[in-house]
Amino acid sequence: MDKHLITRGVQRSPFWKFILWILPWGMLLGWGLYGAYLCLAEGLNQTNMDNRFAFGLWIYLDLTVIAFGAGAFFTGFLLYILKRHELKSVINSAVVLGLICYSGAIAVLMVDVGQPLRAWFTFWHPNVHSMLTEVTFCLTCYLTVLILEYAPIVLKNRQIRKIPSYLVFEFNLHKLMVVFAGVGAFLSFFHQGSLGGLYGVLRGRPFAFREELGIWPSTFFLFILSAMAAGPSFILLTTWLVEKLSRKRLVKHETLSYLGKLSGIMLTVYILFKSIDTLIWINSTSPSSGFPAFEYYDRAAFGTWVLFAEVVVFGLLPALLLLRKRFREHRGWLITSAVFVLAGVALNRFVLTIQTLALPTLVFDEFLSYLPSWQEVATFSLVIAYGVVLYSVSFRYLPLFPQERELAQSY
Amino acid sequence: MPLTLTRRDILKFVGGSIAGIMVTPIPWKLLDDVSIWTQNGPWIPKVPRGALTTSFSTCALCPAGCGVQARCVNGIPYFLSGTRNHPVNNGTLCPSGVAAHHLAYHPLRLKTPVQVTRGNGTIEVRPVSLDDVLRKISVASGNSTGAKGSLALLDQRPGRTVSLFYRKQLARHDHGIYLVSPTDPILITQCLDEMAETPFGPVGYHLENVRTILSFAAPVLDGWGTPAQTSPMLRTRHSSEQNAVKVIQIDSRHSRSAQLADQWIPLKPKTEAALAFGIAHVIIRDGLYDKRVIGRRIPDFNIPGKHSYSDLIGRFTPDHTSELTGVSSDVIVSTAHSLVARGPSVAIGDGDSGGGPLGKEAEIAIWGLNILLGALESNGSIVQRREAPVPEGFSSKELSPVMGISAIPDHSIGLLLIDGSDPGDPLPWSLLERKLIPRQSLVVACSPTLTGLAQHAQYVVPTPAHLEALTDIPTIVSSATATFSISAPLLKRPEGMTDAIEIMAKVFETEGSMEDLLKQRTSAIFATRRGCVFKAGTGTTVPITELGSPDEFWTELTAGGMWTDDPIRSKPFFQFHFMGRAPDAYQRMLDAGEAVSPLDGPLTPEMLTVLPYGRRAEVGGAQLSPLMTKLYQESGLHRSSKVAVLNPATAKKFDLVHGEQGILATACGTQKVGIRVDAAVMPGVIEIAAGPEPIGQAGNEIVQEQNILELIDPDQALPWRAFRATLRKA
Amino acid sequence: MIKKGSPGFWSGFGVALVIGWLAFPRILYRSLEQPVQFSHAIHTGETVGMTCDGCHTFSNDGRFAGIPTLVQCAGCHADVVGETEAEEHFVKEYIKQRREVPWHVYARQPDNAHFSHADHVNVGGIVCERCHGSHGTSGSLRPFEENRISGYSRDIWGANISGVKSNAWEGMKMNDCVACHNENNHRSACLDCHK
Amino acid sequence: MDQATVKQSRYGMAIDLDRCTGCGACLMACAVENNVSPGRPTVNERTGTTWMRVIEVQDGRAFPAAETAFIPMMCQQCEEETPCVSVCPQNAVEVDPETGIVGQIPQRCLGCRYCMTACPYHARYYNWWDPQWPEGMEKALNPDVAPRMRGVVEKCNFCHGRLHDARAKAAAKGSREINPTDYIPACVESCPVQAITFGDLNDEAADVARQAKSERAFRFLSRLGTEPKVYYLSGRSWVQRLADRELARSKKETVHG
Repeated sequence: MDKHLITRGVQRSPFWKFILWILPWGMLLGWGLYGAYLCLAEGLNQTNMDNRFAFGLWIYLDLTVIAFGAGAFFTGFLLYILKRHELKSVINSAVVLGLICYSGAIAVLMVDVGQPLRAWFTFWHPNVHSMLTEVTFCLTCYLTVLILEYAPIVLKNRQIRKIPSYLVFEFNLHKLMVVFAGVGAFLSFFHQGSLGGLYGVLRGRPFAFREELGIWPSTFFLFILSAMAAGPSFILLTTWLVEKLSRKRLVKHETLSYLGKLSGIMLTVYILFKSIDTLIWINSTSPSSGFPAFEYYDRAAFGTWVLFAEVVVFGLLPALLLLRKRFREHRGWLITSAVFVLAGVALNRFVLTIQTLALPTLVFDEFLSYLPSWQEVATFSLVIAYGVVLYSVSFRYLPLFPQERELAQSY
Repeated sequence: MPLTLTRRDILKFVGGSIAGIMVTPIPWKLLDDVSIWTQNGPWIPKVPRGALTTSFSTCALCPAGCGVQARCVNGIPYFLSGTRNHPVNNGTLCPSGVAAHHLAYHPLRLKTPVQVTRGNGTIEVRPVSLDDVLRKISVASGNSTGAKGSLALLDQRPGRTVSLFYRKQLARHDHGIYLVSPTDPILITQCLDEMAETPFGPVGYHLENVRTILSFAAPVLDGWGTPAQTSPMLRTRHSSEQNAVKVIQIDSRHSRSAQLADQWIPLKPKTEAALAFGIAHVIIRDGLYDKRVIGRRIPDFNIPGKHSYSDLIGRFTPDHTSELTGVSSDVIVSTAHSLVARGPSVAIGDGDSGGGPLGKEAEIAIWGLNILLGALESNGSIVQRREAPVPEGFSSKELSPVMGISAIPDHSIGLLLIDGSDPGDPLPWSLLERKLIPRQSLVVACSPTLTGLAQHAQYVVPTPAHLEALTDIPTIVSSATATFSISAPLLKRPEGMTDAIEIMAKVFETEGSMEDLLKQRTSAIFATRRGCVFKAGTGTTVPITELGSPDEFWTELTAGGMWTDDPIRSKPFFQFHFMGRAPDAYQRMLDAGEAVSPLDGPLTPEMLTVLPYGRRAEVGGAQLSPLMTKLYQESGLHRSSKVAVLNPATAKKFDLVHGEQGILATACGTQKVGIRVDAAVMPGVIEIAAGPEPIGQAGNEIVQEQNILELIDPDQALPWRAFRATLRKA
Repeated sequence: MIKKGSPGFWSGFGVALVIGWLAFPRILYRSLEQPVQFSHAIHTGETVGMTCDGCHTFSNDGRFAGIPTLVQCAGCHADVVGETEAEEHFVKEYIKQRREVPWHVYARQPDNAHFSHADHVNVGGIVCERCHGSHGTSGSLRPFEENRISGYSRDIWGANISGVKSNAWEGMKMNDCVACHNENNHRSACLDCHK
Repeated sequence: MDQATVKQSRYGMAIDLDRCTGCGACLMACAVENNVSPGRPTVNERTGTTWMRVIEVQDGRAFPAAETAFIPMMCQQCEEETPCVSVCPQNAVEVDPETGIVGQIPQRCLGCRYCMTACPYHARYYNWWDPQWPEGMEKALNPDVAPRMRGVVEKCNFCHGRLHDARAKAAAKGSREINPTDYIPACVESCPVQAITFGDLNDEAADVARQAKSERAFRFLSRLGTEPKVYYLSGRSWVQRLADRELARSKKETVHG
């Protein structure tokens, strides 16, 4: 039915199967739209956020998703600037993932702010000292870059290629890829960092506050490093997942192994700096503002095990596994390690966003709990559903994995 | 040029338009205007614009009668503060008073007379005409002569001039009953009439002389006295000032006064009489009293061979008292000593409004303590005071007597009229209900809002809201002299509001107007040429003789002024027979002293003791601004009537968890409450607020108020300050 | 790709310009007639000789009374004193019925802006004309133009839809206030003017 | 005319916790003065709006020894590194250099709530619902304060509307200097025990400046280095130890609210 749209030389499942796959996601999308509509029309009283838990599920997942989406800029940077051609086979997929993560995060942010119609004030009256200004500028700029990076992939569609002027356009865009990759890396560097800075600058929240290195708190750099560790793992994991779901080989194992190695190296560096940072924070930063650090881990649910899990179980362990070729060559270990990397980064974002707000500041404050409402969950599932649909469509009609044809023929 | 439009042409046209639009003001101006729309949209209320003025009146929310200064815009008050130098409040207001100008906008405000039907948890109202209501009353009134029962008028704010009017009319009625909520000041008056050789008259307090106050559950630092009396005491708390007033609060509850007092003595609920006897025991045992005073004042102090006061007191040794009250004998002894050492001292017994009165016997016990402490002597702080002069025709002979609820036989009232226009102390509906003739009685309430007892009436006639109505403020209980002030309207009353006096006048087939009545009263006061007048406009006080005419006096009073009587200089001689008069007095007092606290009660061990409480201005009806949600739901500073507060150990014992829901049950019903733990609360008790919740925004349905007082068992109700109930997980 | 000189493109472009610059302002603003026609010129002119602060007064606390209330007008206009139809209408419909005139105020700022005339006139020494132009000598009241979206008077944005201002009194948006404050080194905290 | 002639003030408060009785008059006066709307039926302590909140705190001892203190808590008007100012992406929060007051402009705010996470005093409130008043009550709103809208943050600004009034009053006399008695926030005015002192901390003669230097004075979380301009006074050591966690730990008893 849609054969004429599918990339030449690859096999895609029949159209009805594709629709069957999309349908549940479409329904999730609808539910999500309804949740988001409620939040916009009735106000954020639809959520379980409150004055004390002013940031909730959305900010946590935004931070996580953007860290996962870092694969787009990191692979782009490695491929186009550092010429690591191993990554050519996943770059298109990385771009789509990046686009999904970033556009989804921005969409959720628009629901999250109380006055989306005034959001443009940030551009007109920016406060250059605010991490959020930095985030907003970089996110929107980088989203534009991602769209420009996505455009040539769209233009590669069999039917669109038929229009000669588009072909020329695509070719021209391709020549500019180096520029986009450069700009993307630059922007990403800043907003990944700023997202870390978002909490690191909170002087009033000593659990999150970190000393400044230059003009940025240390979390600025830790976020960049951890995002660079998570990005390749996310591409690795999604590629593997798509292979499983489509029952096809899409990339060579060397590529996946290489991604794992990248992740491992970045994670090692990250964990090293994270450990140093944590020690400084426990022994100096936090106590000097009147907050004994061990008090943070007084609560059973948020004991020191959280810190241990973040640094050792989901940090050191996968880093060591990924650094060893033996484990990388083994699919099972590779995938497990990637999952651990992502879990570690997600846990880090969770600790920084949710635990920071749950912990008391004033002596007579209580430790707070918060459970998102269904509207919050729905709004976020909107992003997930949108991501799956966009990725599925892209995978079906666009050449996301250049090696696929080659691998299919070699069968 | 051929006129064929291709798809590409249209696309180009659209492209051109988009490019063109970008260089017109459309997108940019719209972006700007839409943001302005989000700042000023029609859903955001507009602030009033207009002339600013200042007016004065008197707050009628509670019996204190604070002077109010209102900043108004377009004549409508928008910010209230206390009138400077006002003898009652000296520039201060309580939180209810600060927001009192909102009561006219209460979401449950009635616009027309209504018929009320109580459904399952909700209330339905049907507008009716005033004539309909009057017709119903007239039929019921006809019935309520003779066998069909009596006509009772419940006055929720006794002591006003209009109260005199009611009593006068009821006195003329064959089966008329003037009913009030039971309060300790009324009980004290009754006791004194029973015990004194010659009538003592109203009791006044001269707290300026006092260095130690022994408060028996009275909210002395939280609404019992006037702000002008309590603010100086509160300002010197925690200071090392020698002459600062020391407050010892005897209270089963960790009440606000208990929190603020210099010393809190928690005792088992309902054992105040025993503790008063116990302290008196130590004073007598250790010879800490002036023997001449006792000889003069208490004829039955020691009568050999007969029951005497010292006999009675003799039984309450510190150890025995300690057993009864749970207060350690050391504390009893040291309290007695410090009361004498740090004199002058006074004991005040006056249960808080929601908790209800301490009871007659406890008041007698406390009165005995005051005699021992010399509080009734010439330098003491308990004084006699006059009532504010009344117009001719309102002498006590011509008035119907004041009746408590317990004096009324069950199933005897055929027509119950409730004047709830100025709510005061509560009267649990369960007590009231059983006095009505089942299924044949009519209950009509006059109230500005559908709250409090009005929710139980069959018909409600709307009265003007606070600051719309003209009413007077009788003397507050803690005052040393008689006072009188008028709460004059600051707001125009809406159409359809009727003063309660007009309804009652129609019932009694007579004429009645609030303004005429109050003018008569002010003229009567003016005629004595006694006392002085506070002028709100200037903040000064002048002798009444400086005013030229009753009209001038009226003008001052309606502009936030206040009249204060001269103090009575000489103290006439008084004697009190503790055992005399009533033959069973000794036994009654002994029983009261030996009474077992509900905390030690014989009932099943899973029973807890409920201690209801509530502020006078708040519990009697919804005198709560919609904005009071700030104090209740939004900050937890005032606890909601849906929250039960327990000691953590008690909660643990009964498997109740802080923050969860529980079901509170007595033989009379169940209520859902939130559970809260507080380490300062006495183990074994539940503290729970009586009275309404503030309503910030009314929903589509009128919800029935949940009031803890509705769980009181009418069989063993009085006093209701502590009763037993079970609390389990919801 | 769009070729330059393509007639389709430029006709779209042209239509957009016409709509944006000519039609849009007319659609955006709603024109409302004032309830009473008032001539500042007659009142301030030689025959009557009143001054601005004769009617637009300050109270002791520095509040500006704005447009005079009926009481002030009734001082002279208790009955018809002139010959105009507008005055007759005013006396009949408002004075006699003691009904305040629901003026549409050209210079009205939104609730969130605090503007103290006392500060600007008494302390700053600014003349009325600086912000109100020649309104004080106008012979009649022009229609009030209300922005359909924001509800603001057109005077706030200024007569020219492009936002270009040719006179000092044109435009009363925040930017205009800020520009003057910056120029003269006056208070410039947000809360100085926002309430 | 120019700024140089204008006095630089640092408005601040000193709240005597040994006097505060927890009556809540300040809280109500604040809500009335600043046109804060009544709560919705489902509102609670975490979703409500109270620019000033009185917090009941106990010393942690059990019945019957427990001692209580009441802590009126509002925006602490941090002077240095003001946590909420630097985080706002669109300059909706600023410290007025002339008064030291931390201003929040709801009309500029986009409702991201970043400032709320930044504030260690939880003194910022978000409008989760459309502010609504019962019918007719909008006629009784304070004309000097603009109502806010859903989806924006608001907080205490030391009753800035009253500063406008005081300035207008001064301007009526042709002066730029306000009379200090003309500018008193609603909570200060309404406190029945005069527990709150307000004034210019730069003015050596002002009561508030004297009290801020008293040995009973302390500030909450002062070690964060944000230099709040709201001082608290208490002679009770357990109350003073509430200032920060390090201090609170110095005594065995745990303290909870």
